[in-house]
Formats: sequence, structure tokens, C-alpha cells
Amino acid sequence: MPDADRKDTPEQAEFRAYCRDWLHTNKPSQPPVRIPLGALELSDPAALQWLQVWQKSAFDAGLVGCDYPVEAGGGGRNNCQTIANQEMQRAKTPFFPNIIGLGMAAPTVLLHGQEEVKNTLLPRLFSGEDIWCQGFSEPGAGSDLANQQTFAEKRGDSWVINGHKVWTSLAHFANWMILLCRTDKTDKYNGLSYFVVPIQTAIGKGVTVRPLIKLTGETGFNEVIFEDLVVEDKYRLDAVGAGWKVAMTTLSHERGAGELVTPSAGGMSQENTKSANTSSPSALVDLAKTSYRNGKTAADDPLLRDEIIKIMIRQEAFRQNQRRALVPALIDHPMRIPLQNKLIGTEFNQDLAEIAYDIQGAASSLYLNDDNALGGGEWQLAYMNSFGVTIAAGANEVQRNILGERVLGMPKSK
Amino acid sequence: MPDADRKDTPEQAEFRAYCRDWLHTNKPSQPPVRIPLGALELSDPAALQWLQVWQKSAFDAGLVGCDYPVEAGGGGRNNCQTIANQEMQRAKTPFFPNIIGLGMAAPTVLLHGQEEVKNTLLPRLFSGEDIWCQGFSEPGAGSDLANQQTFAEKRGDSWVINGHKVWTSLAHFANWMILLCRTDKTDKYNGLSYFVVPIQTAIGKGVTVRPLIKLTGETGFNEVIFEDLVVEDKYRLDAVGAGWKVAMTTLSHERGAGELVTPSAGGMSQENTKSANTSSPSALVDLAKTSYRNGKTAADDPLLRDEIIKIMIRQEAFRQNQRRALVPALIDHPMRIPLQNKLIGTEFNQDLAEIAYDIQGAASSLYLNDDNALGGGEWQLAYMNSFGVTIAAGANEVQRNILGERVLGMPKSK
Amino acid sequence: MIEQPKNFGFGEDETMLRDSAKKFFSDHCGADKIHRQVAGNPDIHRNIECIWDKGLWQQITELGWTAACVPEAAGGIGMPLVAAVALAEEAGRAAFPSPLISTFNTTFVLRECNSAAANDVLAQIAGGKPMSLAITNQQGSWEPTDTDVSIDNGQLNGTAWFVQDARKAEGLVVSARSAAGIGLYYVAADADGVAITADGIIDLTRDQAHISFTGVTAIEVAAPGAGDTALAHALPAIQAVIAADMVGAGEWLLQTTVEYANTRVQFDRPLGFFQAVKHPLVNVMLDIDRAKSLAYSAACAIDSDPERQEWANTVKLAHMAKANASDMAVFASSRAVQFHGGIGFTWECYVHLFFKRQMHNQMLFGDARYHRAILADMLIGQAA
Amino acid sequence: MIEQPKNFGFGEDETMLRDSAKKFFSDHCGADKIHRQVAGNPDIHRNIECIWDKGLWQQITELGWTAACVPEAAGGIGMPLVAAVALAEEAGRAAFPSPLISTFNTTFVLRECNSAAANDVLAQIAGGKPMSLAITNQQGSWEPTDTDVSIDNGQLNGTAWFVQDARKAEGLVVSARSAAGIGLYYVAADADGVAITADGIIDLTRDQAHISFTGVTAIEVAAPGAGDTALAHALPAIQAVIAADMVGAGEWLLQTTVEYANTRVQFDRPLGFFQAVKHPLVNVMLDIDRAKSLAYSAACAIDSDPERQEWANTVKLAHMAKANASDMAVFASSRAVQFHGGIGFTWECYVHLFFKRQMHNQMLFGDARYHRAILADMLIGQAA
Repeated sequence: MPDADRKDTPEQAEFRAYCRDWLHTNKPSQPPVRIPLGALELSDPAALQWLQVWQKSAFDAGLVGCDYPVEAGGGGRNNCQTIANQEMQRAKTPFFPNIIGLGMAAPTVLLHGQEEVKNTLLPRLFSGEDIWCQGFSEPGAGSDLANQQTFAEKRGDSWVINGHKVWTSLAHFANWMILLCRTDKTDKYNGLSYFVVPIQTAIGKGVTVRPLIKLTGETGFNEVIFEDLVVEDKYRLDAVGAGWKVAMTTLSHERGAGELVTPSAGGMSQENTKSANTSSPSALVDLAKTSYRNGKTAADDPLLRDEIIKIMIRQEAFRQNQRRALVPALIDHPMRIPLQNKLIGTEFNQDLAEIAYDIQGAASSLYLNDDNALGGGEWQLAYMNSFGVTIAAGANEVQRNILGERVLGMPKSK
Repeated sequence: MPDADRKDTPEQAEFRAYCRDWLHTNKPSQPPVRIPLGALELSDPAALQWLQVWQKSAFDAGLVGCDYPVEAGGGGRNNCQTIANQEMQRAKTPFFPNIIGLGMAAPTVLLHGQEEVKNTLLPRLFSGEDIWCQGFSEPGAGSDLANQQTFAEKRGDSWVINGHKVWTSLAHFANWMILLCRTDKTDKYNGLSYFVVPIQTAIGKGVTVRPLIKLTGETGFNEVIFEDLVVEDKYRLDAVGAGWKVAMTTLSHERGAGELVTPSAGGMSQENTKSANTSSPSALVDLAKTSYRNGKTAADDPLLRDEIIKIMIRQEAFRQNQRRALVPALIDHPMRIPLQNKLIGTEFNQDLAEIAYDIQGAASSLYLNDDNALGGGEWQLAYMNSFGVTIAAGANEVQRNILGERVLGMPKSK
Repeated sequence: MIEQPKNFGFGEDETMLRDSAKKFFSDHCGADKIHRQVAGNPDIHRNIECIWDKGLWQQITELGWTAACVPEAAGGIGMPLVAAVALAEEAGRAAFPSPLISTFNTTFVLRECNSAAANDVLAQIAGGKPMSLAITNQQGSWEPTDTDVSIDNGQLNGTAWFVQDARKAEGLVVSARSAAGIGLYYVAADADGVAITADGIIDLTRDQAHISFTGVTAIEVAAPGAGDTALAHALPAIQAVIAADMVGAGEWLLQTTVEYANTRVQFDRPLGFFQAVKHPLVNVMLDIDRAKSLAYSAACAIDSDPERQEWANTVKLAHMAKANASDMAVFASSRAVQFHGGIGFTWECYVHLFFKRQMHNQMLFGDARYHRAILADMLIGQAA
Repeated sequence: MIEQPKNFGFGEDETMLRDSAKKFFSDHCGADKIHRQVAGNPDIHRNIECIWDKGLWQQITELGWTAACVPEAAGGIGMPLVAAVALAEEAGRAAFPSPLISTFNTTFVLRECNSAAANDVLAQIAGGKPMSLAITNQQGSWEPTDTDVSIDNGQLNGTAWFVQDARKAEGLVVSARSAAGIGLYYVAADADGVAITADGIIDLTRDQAHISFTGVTAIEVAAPGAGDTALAHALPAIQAVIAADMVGAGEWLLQTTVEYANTRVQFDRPLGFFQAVKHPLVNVMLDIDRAKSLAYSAACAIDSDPERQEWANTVKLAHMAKANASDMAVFASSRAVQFHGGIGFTWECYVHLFFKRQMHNQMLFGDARYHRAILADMLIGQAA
């Protein structure tokens, strides 16, 4: 969410002007293929390739990794990624496809990896040449992340990995994976270690990637099975047994609570489709103005109006929370707002899409393959997909535990 | 809730005619003193006395304890208490003051007491000459009822009781108490025993009753402190160590899930006050028709209309649930509906009164001591009092545990 | 006040019918089997198909399900409406793909037509012919007076929308407007001038279509001006039956989720230990019980009051049943997916079959807000 | 778009003022002390009293609180509105019985009058004189054009209702109707013809009254036709300040309940272990944070836009703040009582002070539904 309220430093102001100028000339025009709503929904290789070209051009122009060290492929600037992000969102560019690489792998590798690994991997990560995925979830380790069963055994200078990861978004395209696994079966939390693993080159040689189908009918995430995959020790991040600590770096960045700002573009309107922007209450208003309930437009229904306003209040409050989170005098606990973001954001999207169901009445039965579906059926798709994120990355029930325990100081519920 | 849908047996039909006839002649006229909404709110001795006269006359006429054995003061009838209750509610009589005696003590004493105790105590209980209270809650034993600390020590043929009971409704008027206490400190559940205790005669001689003030400003419940109170062994119900089992009899009757129907009257309109009937959605409609929100009556506000209808649906569903609960072919688990009643009933009353707040707008600020308060301020009082029952008798959080565990078969949450 | 049976009319025959339906579905329609049948192709852009098992339909017509609520005078069994409600509940619990509910709904409408022509069609239903209602306009209105089809010189023209199980039905009852008001008309689904266009819907256990009529010759079953009345008289039964379908599906979702929560271990405890899982599931149960009792009471009220002396009470109960069941359907589905975690988010987990059926059901013949708005006008009075 | 300070205007002075208020309240207004002061007589039929500590009022006026948001031109300090919001938040956290909020609200109205007479009254406020608004009709309408008081020949007649802190205020700003429209008038609370009748209210930390005016000579502070405009311009500030009071009280309720839940043991565990307690308290926290950020942003928008160039945005933020805070106030209060169990249901537990203040606050200047209805007209458009 851009925050135009803040004043730029001189470095930021100069960089903002540069970005705006560059984007004016170089923003991609409409894509020749259908681009999904987000990177995690990518399933068409042609769409991926088109987005990779865009990410590379933005990287080459210095808009990706701005605040990372120069030797790791970054721009060596101070607090400029936010500026680039704001300008890319203002210009409504396409999103970046390497979302897990940028948001989770990059800060983790930077903060915990060896120099050689950083300097080799990060430039290709920023450019989008390499696509990354995340090997955290397992059949028995969902919300209980520390319950990892995938095992890495030290053999000589290398590690041999066996196990089963699930819900692995983008694994069908990814070259690299960030991998949390067990190296000691006697200690739940201190028995974990963290690796970066080249998976694409190992497919058929210790790695199997199998697509999982979502309840929406889409693919996009996968099972990844490791059978005696050999990984060099240099790809371990931080110490043996420090995996839980490293994973927390990853998760705090995933939750938007990390020290490094994730390069992020987006906002391009999909003018070549009938798709609705299913994360925007104002799109909901548009939907309500074209949907009918018993001879009246849904936008005239007082109950639906109230629901729409409730969700608009939540949106505005989220925005103002982000603004307040940056003012130390106005927050009691530094993690109180950042740790809310995953919970609030995912429930916002779920409730937004549920209201869209109610607005459409009978037409809510229609799906993407129906020509009469309002907004191309994307709201219904968004409602179903919303459960992916209220479940993933620590189900929201666990998020509420975290907030109660870490922010309010209440006893653990388990 | 009267259930006019069911057909009477010949005995019931005859008894119904008798009740109707008797009530036609003997229903009390309007009381000379303010009668509160329920027995648990009794604080004026004059009101109590007037209600005791009414209960005695109903008992003498055979409308109280109809299904209890004759030797215990009952009517020796079959399934006739329901008929008497329906007719008393139909006639809108006053309520009975000895509510804890009738609803909790009587079935417990009948099912677990010695003959002599039953036959001595129950007639005076039914007539209302004796008022009963319940000594279950303690400062450290609220929802966790089994955590009783009040201790009964066997000395010779008697028991010596020491401890501290709280939230004891009606203790300021009561002659008798049903008392759960510990007789063995080494076993949480099997270390409990259950007594009936004459408390009024012991005041100043081992018993102290101190009124507690509710957040509404009303009195009505109390602390009861036992210091070396001596109780005869015949007043023990069931075996030493069987207290938890006996308490379950009490609680299942309290929850309306016991085998004996509680004698219950009520419904008298309080025509000598401005008081609202704060347990009725139709009274809420009346309130909405006389309350204003921005120049419109609240009854025209679509959002409040929707809230009122939601609560009316809950009321009707409750009624139909009670009907279905009596048809074995239509229920999967015998306790599934009865165990819901406390939870549903108390939340219904709370939500009903909260809507009344919303309906009144600015006037919701006014209380019983304001002449302009809508409905005499009783809705506001009802909202505050509603927390008494969502907390008491196993907080509703515990009720949900019980339903999850006993009906759905889920693991214990503690 | 009319006396109603205390058992909602669930006598021996009705209970036996219900229990035989339970057995039928558990023998033939396990969730695994339904899933294999209807969920073979998850592709979001797949062709629109209409998948159902006509052999099973043959069996249930032989068991008398379609005849159950057809009056004896029209060749049926003449059981009370609670029989249909019980069957709908079991069909919902099995997420059964069939035109059963649509055929029931058509039955209820035809029963209110009181015409020889209607009785002829009812006899066909009793004989096992699947039928559906074509009575909804493009705006998805559930009001009996709203239709985009007109009739002139005995010929239907226009389009009916949101027609349920359209490609399974062999006959359609169509509402059409003329100068004299709304009438109801019977046409064979394969009649000349009837063009059925399948909708791409989310629910895998149903099919839905819009149907255009171009100069279609039709049989009048309710005269102009009497059609909307017949529909209005049938709506409480329709609402009760759909509520019952949701109750059955809700119960499947509840029981399946409870089982999962009792076995799935996280943080060294079964999920069901956690109140964040247990308490919402208890709330689902409370919601199901409400909807169930209201659906039974609505059905019983209809059965007990053929003269419609206490019609307002009947209408009230049916609206309440549908409103409560619709809210329950959404809530029960959402919690089932959430508490199944990652598994619940996959196509291979059967939960999505019921989730999608419930989302379809909740809007069918009006969602919760729609019914509550009508109830507000009835019970509070029209707003100024 | 007008540039706003990223810190909502919380500069060094404002932060210092807020921190000194925190200290003032913790020194002088512990919940135990307030309880002893205002809750001495629980009797439900007690006489209506007006209890407050004038000595503390003297101290806070000396600390410059009443002068803070009075413009320098009118003898005040001229701080931004966030200063008043910060003070209101601390006052709410202490359930402080005083006319502070009413005096702020009167200040905001007078600031919008742009008259010499208004500035004279502002100077009295800066000097420490408590004031209140008498602008609400018997139906409890919060619209600037609704009043039951009229003015004719310079004399007020009629009754103003729901006047806050009426018996603490020394002066009143009254809205009154004449043929030329709504004007605003200043009268001393003890002027001839002013009759203050105390209301029996639930909130123990406030007083409220209805005030009848009988031929009262008044000073015009906003001319007929300009009064409702001045009120409309002041309402966002009023809404933000009351929202802040609720945020402070909500935070007290949250922290106090968390502490209780962490120490009270049932079933061998602290209550806070149970998700049925923990998760609702987390939801209270989320609600408080929303209300707080919205209240600050509304105040900052007012401060940043003296010319009202982006007035619609300011109005939006203030309505959102009040709507969100009102819902939060009800929820936070209810959970605090529930989770305090039997203790929370007693008069001796301080929770009821805050519970009652919150229930009063939530309706003051419009409850959540009222503000959302206005927002719907603004953001969706008027309904047909």
C-alpha cells in the first residue's frame, strides 16, 4: 500500500524521480497471454516467461533489490525499495513472478548465507532468471511447523535428504528451494537445519515434483519428494541446529515484519479479461451496482451496503495501521501491528469475496467457464482461493495464538 | 415454552381442565409491591412473602410437585407437571420464588436422599415455606466446579464444615442449601460429597451470609462462609465420595435435561410498572416502534429489522428444537438438544438486550431511575444481568466444551 | 389454532422411507463414489457437462420417492411433505447428483394448480419422470410474478434463467406472463423451440441452464392470473425441502470435520483439543439443529393446514427455515475447509463437493437476507 | 492531495503533553480511586448525583489541557487536534469523570464559528471554564439541523436533550432554530430561564441532563443559517475525540482482562491458556488498533486541511473512526465482563466503570450503524 503521506529523503526523492521516469518509458504493455491474479496462481509457462522478462528489465534498471549490497546484485541504496515499489504500483505494472524468492528467500539468504552463496544466487534471484519455492510444509507439519520429518543426514562434506514436502507453490517452475528439515530427531526445535537446494537440476535424480490440484480446479502448488538428494554443505544457512531461527527470519519477512522490504510490483489492470479485482472493496461496489436482487440493484440493499462499508473501514484501518506502525511514539509493542498483517489481510480477502457471493444472488452459482458470470466469475474463484491463505503459513488460528502470546503475553495454548 | 402441539393423555386432559378451572378462580391479582423479573432478582422481603403465599396456594391446589410421590408431598401423577406449567403460563400467573428448591434441590433430594429427609423437606420445599439456595460456586471453583475447597470433616456421627461459597443466589432468604464440598483432598472428582444444610438456623452459629452487589447495583446473591458448621450425617445425599455424581443430577435438571420437570409458573404482565418484558422479541418490536433514530422510527431501520428477525428466528428454532427433542426418531444423540439449552437461552437473552441498546440510540444511556427511560430502563438492566447467566452455572465457554466433548465426541480441551 | 402432530408427521411410513433412503445412499452414494463420478475433470475451463447416474434414478423412482408426495388422486402415494423433507435431507447428506429436488419442487407447484392438466403431469412424476421449474428471470428474482417469458396465442417466447437440473429434466413447468397475468405451462424438455444452454456452475453435483422458448406450444396447467398464486402456495414447501438438503449436507460437513479434527495431530494434540476448532464446530451443530427443526416444522405446518387457515404461520416457518439453513450452509462449509487445513484445500478431499453444493443451495430460492427481509415485513410491518 | 505528516502530527509537544497526561492520570486517577469516588452508592434507585473532582479540573486547566486546542488568536495554545485526541485517549483509559470531552467538543464548534463572540467564549475555555453543547433533540438526533430549541427576538425557548456533563458545565452552546435557519448561542449555565434536569444514566463517570430554556437571553456565536454549518464542520473532530476516549477505555479493558486471564486458574491452567479466552481478546486488540489508527488519521486530516479542500476524505475518516470505535467499545466491554467471570459481574470489580462508560460512548454522537449508513451514502451513493 503506497504511503504518500511520508516525506522522502533526498536520496529517495532522486530515486523516485528516476523510477517514475523509467517506468513511463518501460512499463510493459498488455500481455499476450492471460496473467493470473498473483504469482502463486501461475500455471501457464508462457505467462511465467512474459513476467520473467518484465522482472529482468526492472532488475536491470535497478528497481529490484535496491537496498541489498552491490556485491549481492543489489543497488546498495538506503530505504529505496519502498520508493521503487510505490512507483511500480502507481504505474500499475505487472507483478513479479519470483515472489517467494524476493519475499522470503532473498532476506534469509542475505542474513544467514555464506558470502559465495549470496553473491552467486541473489543476482539471479532478483533478475527472475531463477524461480524459488519454499519447502516448509509437510503432511504432518502444517501449522505445527517445527514438526518437520524431512531428514538431512550428514555424509562426508554433504547432506543426504529424504522426505516429503507439500503445498509447495511454484515448485513446478522453481530452480531453487528454501528447505527446512530435521538434522536431529531428539530435539524438536533445536534439531532443525535450513538449506537452499537446487531442485530443478535434481528432478529425476532425488527430487520428484507432483502437482496438487486445488479445490478451485487450479494447479499451482505441489508435492515435492526427496529421495537421497545430495546437497553440498555450503548450501546450509547458518549453523546446524539453527534452522528454527533461520525459519523465523523467513516467516517474519513473509508476514511483512522483517527488516528488508520485499521488491513488489503490481496493479496492472487486466483489460484483456473480464476479471474483477477481487481484493478491492471499490470493485465490490461496482459489482453491487450491476447485480440485481429482486428487481433492485444490490447497491441499494441496506444490508449489503452496510457489509461493504464495514469492509471499507477495515481496508482504511489497515492502511492507517501501517502508517502508525512506523511512528515509535504511537505503538506500545513493536510487533503488535506487523504480526497482525497476515491474519487481517487474509480474512479481509475472504470476507470481501464472501460479500461478493451475497451481492450476486443467483448469479453467484456461475464460474469462470460461464459467459454470463459477473466479473468473469473471479469473485467466486477468489472466495475459494481465500482459504488457501487463511490456512497456509500458520493457519489463522495459530496467528491468533501468536498475537495472544507474543504481544499480549498470554500463556501458550498448546 | 408451552407446546400446544402435543396431545394429552386422559389423565393429563382431566388435570389440565382442573388446573384451568382452579386458576380461573385463584390466579392472584396484581401485587401491591414491585415484583422483579425473576426469582433470582428478589431483594424485597415483602415481594418474597407475597410470592410465597402464591406458591403455597398453588401447592395446596396440587399444581406444584404433581409428579413427585405422595409421601414426599407430591401429587403422585404421571407427566402432569408439564400440564400445570402450561396452564400457569397460559394464565400468566406470577413466578414461584423457590426456584432453586424446585428446579435443583427437589430432584436431587428425591433421587439421592434418605426417605426421612425427603419426606420432611420436600413438602415445605414445594409449598415455598422453605426457600433453598445452592452452594456450588467458590472463589476458586467457578467453571471448574470440581475444584471445591470447602471441606467437610467427619467427626463422630456428624460433619464439620469449613469454607467459602460465592454467587449464592437467594442465600439472604434461604433456610436450606444444597452444598457440594470436599471430603477427600487426594482425589479431585471422587473426593467430593453432597449435603443439604439448614443454613438460616445456623446464622451466627457457623454460617455467615454476606450480600454481594451486582454490577447493575442490585443485590440478590451472596457470599456464604462456613466456620465449623456441624451437620448431621442424615443430611448427606448418596455415598461419601459420590458428590460429583449427585451434582450432575442437579446440573442436568438445571439445564432442563433432567428426568423431572421443574414446577414453573410465570408470565404475569407487570401492569403496575413501565417494565418491558426483556425476554421477548415482540417486546423488542414494540420498543423499536417507539424509538427514534434520526427522525425515523427504529422499526423502519433495515439493519435493526434484520437483527430483530434474526433473533425471532432463534426464538422459533428454540421452540421447535424442544418439540423435536421429544421425538426419538428425529434426534441422533439424546443429549444433543437438551445440553444446548443453557447456552442458547442465555446468549439469546444477551443478544436480545444488546439489540435493545442499539434500538434506543441516545436513550440507551438512561437507567431505572430516569422517568424518560424507554421500557423503564429494564432493557439496559437486562443486558447487564444477562452476563450473570452467560457466566454462571458453567460459563458458556465451558458449555461449548461440554457439547463438543459429550455430543460431538471431541477430545477434552483442558 | 390448528393441532399439529407432535412428531412433525414423522410416522412409521415416513421414518421407514427415510431409513431406506439412508441405506440407499450409504450403499450407492459414498462420497468417494460421487467424487469419482462428478469430479473427474478439475480443469477450471473444462467443457460443461451434466453427469448423473440414470440407473440410480430408475431405482429411486421404483422405491416410490417421486410418487411419495404426489396426491393419491393424481396417481401418487400422497404422503405428507415431511417425507420429501426427509428424502431431501438424505440427498443433501450424500451430495446426490440427481433431479430429485427439482422434481419435488415441480410436484409442489403442480399440487397447487388444481387442474386436470396438472394432475396429468403429476402422474408422470409419480411414474418417475424428472421435471424442473423454469420460473426465474435473468435478474435471478424469486418472486412468483417475475418472469422473462411471455405467452401469446398459446405460444411461449422468452428465456427462463437459473433452471435447476435442466438437462436431466424431461419436462418443464414454465411461468409466463400474458395480459391476464402469470400462468403456468407444461412443455416437454425436447419440444420444438426449446433451447437449453448449460450454465458453467461451481456446484459439481447439479446442473443449471437458461432456456429460451421460441414459439413453443405449451399445455396450460394454471390459468393466467392463477399461476403466481400457485407458485406462492408452493414456495414454503420448496424452501423447506432446500433447507433440508442443506441440513443433510451440513451434517456431513460437521461429522466429517469432527472426525478429521479428532485424528489430525498438530502440536502433539488432536486438532479437536483446541477450542479454536471445537467451539466453531459446536456453533455449526447449533446452527444445523435450528435449521433442521425449522425445516421440519415448516413441512408439518404445510401438511397440517391444507385449507391455509394459518397460512401466515406456515410462510413464516418456511422463510425462517431457509434463512437459517442458508447461513448455516455457508458457515458449515467454510469451517469444514478451514479445519481440514491444507488437505481441505485440495480437489482430492471430498469436502469441496459439499462446500460447492452448499454455496449453490444457500442462494437457491433466495438467500438468508432475502428471506429475513420478507419476514421483517411480515412480523414487524412494512417500513415507512 | 494534501501532504500529511507521517506521524499524524504527533510532534514533540504533543507527545510530551500525552505523556504528562498519562502521568497525571496514573498519579491521581487509579481505577480504585475513581471507583471510591463515583461508585459509593450502588442502589439502583439512588438519587441522581453529579460527582467529580473540581480540584483535578483546576490542575488540568493549569496544565493547559483546555487551552491546547483553542487557537492562539483566541488566547489558546493552538495545538493540533491530535493533542485533544491524545488527551481524550488518556481520559478514557482512566474513565475520568470530568467535562473535558464536552469542553473539547464545545471548543471544536466555536472554532468553526469565526465570530468575535465565539472567540470570547473560547478565551474563557482557554482560561479553564468547562462548557458543553446543547444541540440534541428529544429523539436523540445527531444531525446539525435537528433541535427542539427555537430563538425569537433573541430569546431561546425549548428543550435540549442528552446534554453531556451538563451540571459540570458553566456555559452552554445551544443550537436553535429561527426562520433564517439554525444559529448557535452562548448562555451561562446559571442564566435566568435555564432549567437543568439531570438524567438518571448508567455511566457513573458522566452526567447528562435535559435543559429547558424559557425566554433565555443568549449571545449569538453563529448567525442563523451558519450554525448548522459550524456544527457540521466540527463533527469530525468531535467523532475523533470520542473515538479516542473509547480507544483508551478499550485498552484498559483489554490489559486488565489479559492480566486477570493470566493469573486466574481454572482446570489447572490460567484462563489465558484457553483459546476461547485468548482469541476473543486478540480480536479486541485488532479492533482497538483499527479504531486508534482511524481516530489519529481523522484528527490529522482535520489538522492538515484547514481550508477543507479534501473535506470528504476527512469526514470519511472520522465516521470510520467513530463506527469502528463504537463496535469495539461494545465488544471489548462485553468480553471483559465475561472473562472476569463471577468477579466481573460484581460492583466491586472496576470493570463495570469502563463497561458503562463504553456503552455510553458507543451511542454518543451516533452509534456504529448510524455512521456506516452515512458512509454508504458517501462511498456507494444514495440508494434509489
